[in-house]
Amino acid sequence: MRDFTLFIPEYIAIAGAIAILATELIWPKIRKDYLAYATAAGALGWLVAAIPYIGDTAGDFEGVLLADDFTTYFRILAAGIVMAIALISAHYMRDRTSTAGEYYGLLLVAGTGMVLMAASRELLTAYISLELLSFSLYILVGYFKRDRLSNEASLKYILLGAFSSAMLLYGISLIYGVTGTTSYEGIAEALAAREGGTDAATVVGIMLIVAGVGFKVSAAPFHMWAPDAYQGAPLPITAFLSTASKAAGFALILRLFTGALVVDAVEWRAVIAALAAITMTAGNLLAIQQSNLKRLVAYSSIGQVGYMLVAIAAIGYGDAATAESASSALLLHIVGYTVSTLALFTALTAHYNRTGDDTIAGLRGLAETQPFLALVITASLFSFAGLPFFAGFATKLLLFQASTTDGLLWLVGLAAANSFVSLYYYLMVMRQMYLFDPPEGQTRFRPAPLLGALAGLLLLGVLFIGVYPQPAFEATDRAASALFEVSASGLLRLP
Amino acid sequence: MVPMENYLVLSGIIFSLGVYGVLARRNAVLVLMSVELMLNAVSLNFVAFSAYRIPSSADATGIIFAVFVIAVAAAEVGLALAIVIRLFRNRSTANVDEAATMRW
Amino acid sequence: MTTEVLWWIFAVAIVAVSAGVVFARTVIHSAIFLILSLAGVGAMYLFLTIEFIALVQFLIYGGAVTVLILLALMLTRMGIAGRPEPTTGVQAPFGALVAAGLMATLIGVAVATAWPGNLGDTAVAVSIETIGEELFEDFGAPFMITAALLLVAFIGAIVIARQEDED
Amino acid sequence: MAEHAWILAAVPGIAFIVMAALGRNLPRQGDWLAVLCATSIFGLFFAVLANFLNLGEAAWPVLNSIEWTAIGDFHLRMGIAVDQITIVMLAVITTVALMVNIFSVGYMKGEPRYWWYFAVLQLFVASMLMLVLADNLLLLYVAWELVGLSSFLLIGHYWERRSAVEAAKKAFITTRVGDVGLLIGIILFWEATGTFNILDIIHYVEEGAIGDTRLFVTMMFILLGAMGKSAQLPFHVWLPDAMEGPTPVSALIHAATMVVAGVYLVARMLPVFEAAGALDVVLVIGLLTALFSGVVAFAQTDIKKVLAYSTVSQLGFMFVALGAGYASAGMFHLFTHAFFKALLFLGAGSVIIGTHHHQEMGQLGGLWRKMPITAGTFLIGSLALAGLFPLAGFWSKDEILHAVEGQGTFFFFLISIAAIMTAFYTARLFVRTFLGKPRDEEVASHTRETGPVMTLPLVFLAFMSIVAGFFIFHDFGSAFGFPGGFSEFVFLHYPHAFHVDWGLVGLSTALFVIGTFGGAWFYWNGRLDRSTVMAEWQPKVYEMVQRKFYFDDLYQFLIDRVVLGFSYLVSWFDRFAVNDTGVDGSATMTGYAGFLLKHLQTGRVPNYAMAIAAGVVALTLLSLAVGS
Repeated sequence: MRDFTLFIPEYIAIAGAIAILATELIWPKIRKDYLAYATAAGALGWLVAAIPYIGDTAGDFEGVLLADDFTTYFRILAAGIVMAIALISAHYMRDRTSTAGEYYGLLLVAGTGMVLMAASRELLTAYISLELLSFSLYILVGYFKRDRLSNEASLKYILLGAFSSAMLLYGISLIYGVTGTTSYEGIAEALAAREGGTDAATVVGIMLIVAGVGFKVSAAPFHMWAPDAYQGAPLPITAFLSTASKAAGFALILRLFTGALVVDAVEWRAVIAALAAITMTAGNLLAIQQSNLKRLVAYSSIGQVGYMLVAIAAIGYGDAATAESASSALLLHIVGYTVSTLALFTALTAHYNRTGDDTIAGLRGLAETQPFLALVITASLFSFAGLPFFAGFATKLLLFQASTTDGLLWLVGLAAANSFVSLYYYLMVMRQMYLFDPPEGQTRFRPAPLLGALAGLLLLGVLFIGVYPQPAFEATDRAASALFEVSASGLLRLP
Repeated sequence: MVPMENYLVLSGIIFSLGVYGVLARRNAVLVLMSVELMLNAVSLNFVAFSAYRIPSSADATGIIFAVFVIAVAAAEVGLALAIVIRLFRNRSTANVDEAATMRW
Repeated sequence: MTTEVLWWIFAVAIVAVSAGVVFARTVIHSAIFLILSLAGVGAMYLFLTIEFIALVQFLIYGGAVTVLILLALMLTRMGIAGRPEPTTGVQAPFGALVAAGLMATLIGVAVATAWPGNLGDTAVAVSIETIGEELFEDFGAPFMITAALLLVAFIGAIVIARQEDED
Repeated sequence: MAEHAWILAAVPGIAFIVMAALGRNLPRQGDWLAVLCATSIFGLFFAVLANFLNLGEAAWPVLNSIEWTAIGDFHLRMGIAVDQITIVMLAVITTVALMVNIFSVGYMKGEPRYWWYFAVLQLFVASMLMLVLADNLLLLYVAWELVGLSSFLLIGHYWERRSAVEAAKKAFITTRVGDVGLLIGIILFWEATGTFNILDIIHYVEEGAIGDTRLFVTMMFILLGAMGKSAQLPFHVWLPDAMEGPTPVSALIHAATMVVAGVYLVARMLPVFEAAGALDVVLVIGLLTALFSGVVAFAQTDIKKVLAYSTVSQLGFMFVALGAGYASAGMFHLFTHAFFKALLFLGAGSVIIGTHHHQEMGQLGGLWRKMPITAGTFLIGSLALAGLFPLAGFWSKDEILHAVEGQGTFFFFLISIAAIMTAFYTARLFVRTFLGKPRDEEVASHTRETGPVMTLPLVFLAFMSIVAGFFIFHDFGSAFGFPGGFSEFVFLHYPHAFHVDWGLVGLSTALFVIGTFGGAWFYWNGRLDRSTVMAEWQPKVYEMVQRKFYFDDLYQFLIDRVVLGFSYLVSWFDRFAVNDTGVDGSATMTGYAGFLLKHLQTGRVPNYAMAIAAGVVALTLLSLAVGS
């Protein structure tokens, strides 16, 4: 079926991107923050256009894309992230660049890539969508092209990205060789129908795919690009990397692993569990050593990826019901993590616009000079650490709760211990803000009203999800059950 | 005639050579060329799988995948070279080992 | 029989020039070897009697990509100045080790797996009609996404490489 | 009213929000609001109690919950459960909180961040009440973390002082270790029973829904949490340092309420501990803690430190009672201890204010002339702690002795020793602070009795320290809210109904006499300064005791060297082993001198690519190995 009405929201996003590019081309002297507001408006239109799709019957496009509640979920998430990032960028980019049209256009395109990754039910489409997102990110990371760090970050990102894409593709080719198809259902059917057990080709293929997607979500040991790219990128893009890019990676992983590869769960679940363990431990331990705030966030988000991978491992270890609740909890955790990260970066950007300092020590005495920003930063760090009443507590709790199966108890225990380690470096940051005096000449300041309002809104979101996760959970539950409606279709044969 | 495994082995060798190139060479353009080798191996794999499958006259998925891989590879090279050129303008080097300001 | 011999000659040549890409002492040599390697793989597609993909290979890879690379080499003045620096990094021996491990795995997989639906010795020609139909019917969506992708790469290359007043 | 007991927690919660938001801008910085809030929950408690008693046994425990979230067929309910143990805790918390709030108005006068202090105090009270009201482990855990947070904030109240910051950090980190255990335990329970509800869990366990080994492991994790909060060996290190906080905080949080949360948790889940066969562990830990910190208390020279170690020791007593299987004895000691220890801490606070911030016993002495009310109430508290018949501490210690009797002579002997030590260091504390001649005339000349806002709470708590023990008696308990007496009330139809065992009374009194008079004789000011004698006679032993058996040094070492060292190691591995030794080391070996220095830096693409490629190969090998 070629139903072109399934992706109307994405047309809006792409049209917005083109319109913004064209606007700057026609009117080069336009104030750059207007472009940001236009982007945010476009994203808002995108989000609004997505709302009618909630609960709509799943629409299939040629068997390669699927617009169901899972897709809609990521659609809303992507639109929300792009909107927030555009607003965060407004002053930041205006002060730092003379051309911003491509920047904002690519934000929208990247968001579209994320949605398509979530919608793909076929490897070729998934790969192309992944590259659409990646290409946009390569450019956005290196957007400050004369800035040595930005340029270096983008170089590392694209070289390693291409390298890991090649790995991913080789894995896909092996899976294609074994199953003769690239569609998820087809792969699952072929793997299930296969006689004589798993062959080495499938195993190697899956491992190469794990490496490829592991790179995208920056799971250790494929994570090394992340701290450098995070540090070099423009600050709002760091936020975008740590939210959209990770969410998209997990959207792809969820579709792929619950749809196509679940039949062979025995082959990959131990590996994913090991990756989860390595990732969370490495991320948290390395975070302790950081002095640059962006790198700290990078390592801390690597730690978070470790927690998220626990849910993927649980899909492999549990039965169908566990798999569904683990997916649902993972989606919820992604939302909580996204909102907290955006809140953190809104505050950091407001601080950075003022001081231009992205070291941890640069936050010295923020509680004195700007208590509200300090509060927002504290709340989001508490949320990462999983303290009660903040989003991270509820979502992490449900994540671990849903992932606890007999085979994974050790991993959940390790994750709990890791949360403890993470608190240490979060407290180091808070110490700077609350216990030290501001640097000489630093006086009380007011953040830009826009950033202040956005930070306040996101802070409310963090608290809301933490205190009353029910509405968010219903949404993720709906998305997860859509995911399993597709993949079930009689062949979800879990061990 | 030539069995499919021959193509797969050839592709495996090219791929591994490409991996070696990425790991060993210091020039960013050469790293990219090595990645091209890897992608080339992938295409070969896809086409071989497609050509040797039983209902292959009706199924061209592998070949189409290869076409897309080639297209994306070309685009990737274009973009990456732009970044390398920018690196060269910023630092007068295209050596990936020297583009290491950010570390630990 | 002739085909087989020819195939082996080509295969050995491809491996040799691919090795040339990664082992050559100057970048220009590597680039030339890359052209040869890409052309060789294109010839492999001819062995598989899929002329369409061979054509794509020659045009895009053999033509566009290599020209782009040569252009980049010139712009970064590499191979011209001939600066005497080691072409391989210090981790080359370890890289060789890992690559050898990977090669062993991949070859093992290729040989040991009983590929389902394998025709055995003879490849079947896939008609260009089939390719066209699938490309535009079944894979219409990725085709459109690829269009966006190429546009992004194009814009990105311009944005990043464009000379401006400050340069 | 009992089913709406959540209001008790809501009132201080709202007060906290109001005070945190308005802060300085409130008249008098909001201290009146704090006292008003404490008074109203004190009043509300009696409403809850009356209603609870009216409902009658059949209606206990009183439950009330709402659905918080529903995930598929998983329904998570949040609510409160009011049973007898909760009532006891409510009584303690509301009473002590009221006294401390009133006392603080005097004590904190003119201190920095006056409003913030009172705001956090309300947050603490709210979360502590939530902790004891929670009907499920999840809510309990949330409250558990929140009391930890408020304690952290209050210990670090004077954050200009480095020691206060360090102490706050230490308390936070140490208890967090326990908290992780608690969380893991909760997850394990969830995994086995599918519920967080405490009563349901007890029910499942009694039905044998969890295997033996697993149950034991789970209970060990839960116990870890309880030990962290209740400062049991080896987690006790944070409590003495927590004395860096304002003294009324020490009275409320670090003597009467938060630190007994672990005792409360074990008492609440006692049937599960029993089923798991984990009681012996509790007993041994409690005993070790009681003995160990009793010894350390001898060598302390700071009044508050003595009291802190005494608190640790008394918490050990409570654990001993629980470990012997007598929840009522443990809870009873918790109940009486709350009053006299709060009294002693507030008395110490009164001394500190009266002497203008002197709390080293070496500079005090002879205070009873200058501060008669403080001295008198402190004496009552000390005697109650030491166990003088018929003060509160006597009866609860008697109950514990009775409980341990069944555990064999050895344990009974050890706990008797601990009881003697209690009397001994208490005597030392009182004698050296209040009796004899002032050791420092300079200090003595400035000393004044504190005002009524501080002495009235002392008098009230002294009164409670005298009568609290009588709740153990059937008639007294029935008349004043604990029908049937404390033991009967806490554990309905508990096989052990209280009766006075005169043999034990005699023994107990003997222990008191030995300890108190021994201590008084040993430390009497007119004689030699005995602690110096001790220090000269056995300097090594003395130093060991004074350095608290080197526990703090050990932990400092562990934290400094091991944890950070490990993280450094991993980071070193990342930098040096992966990038430099592995990569550049080969270069050195092949003879490129100077290469190493130039290339010590990493952040290089090939190294990262290497990690990816090596990772792939390793993953493949791993999965092939696992698969075959």
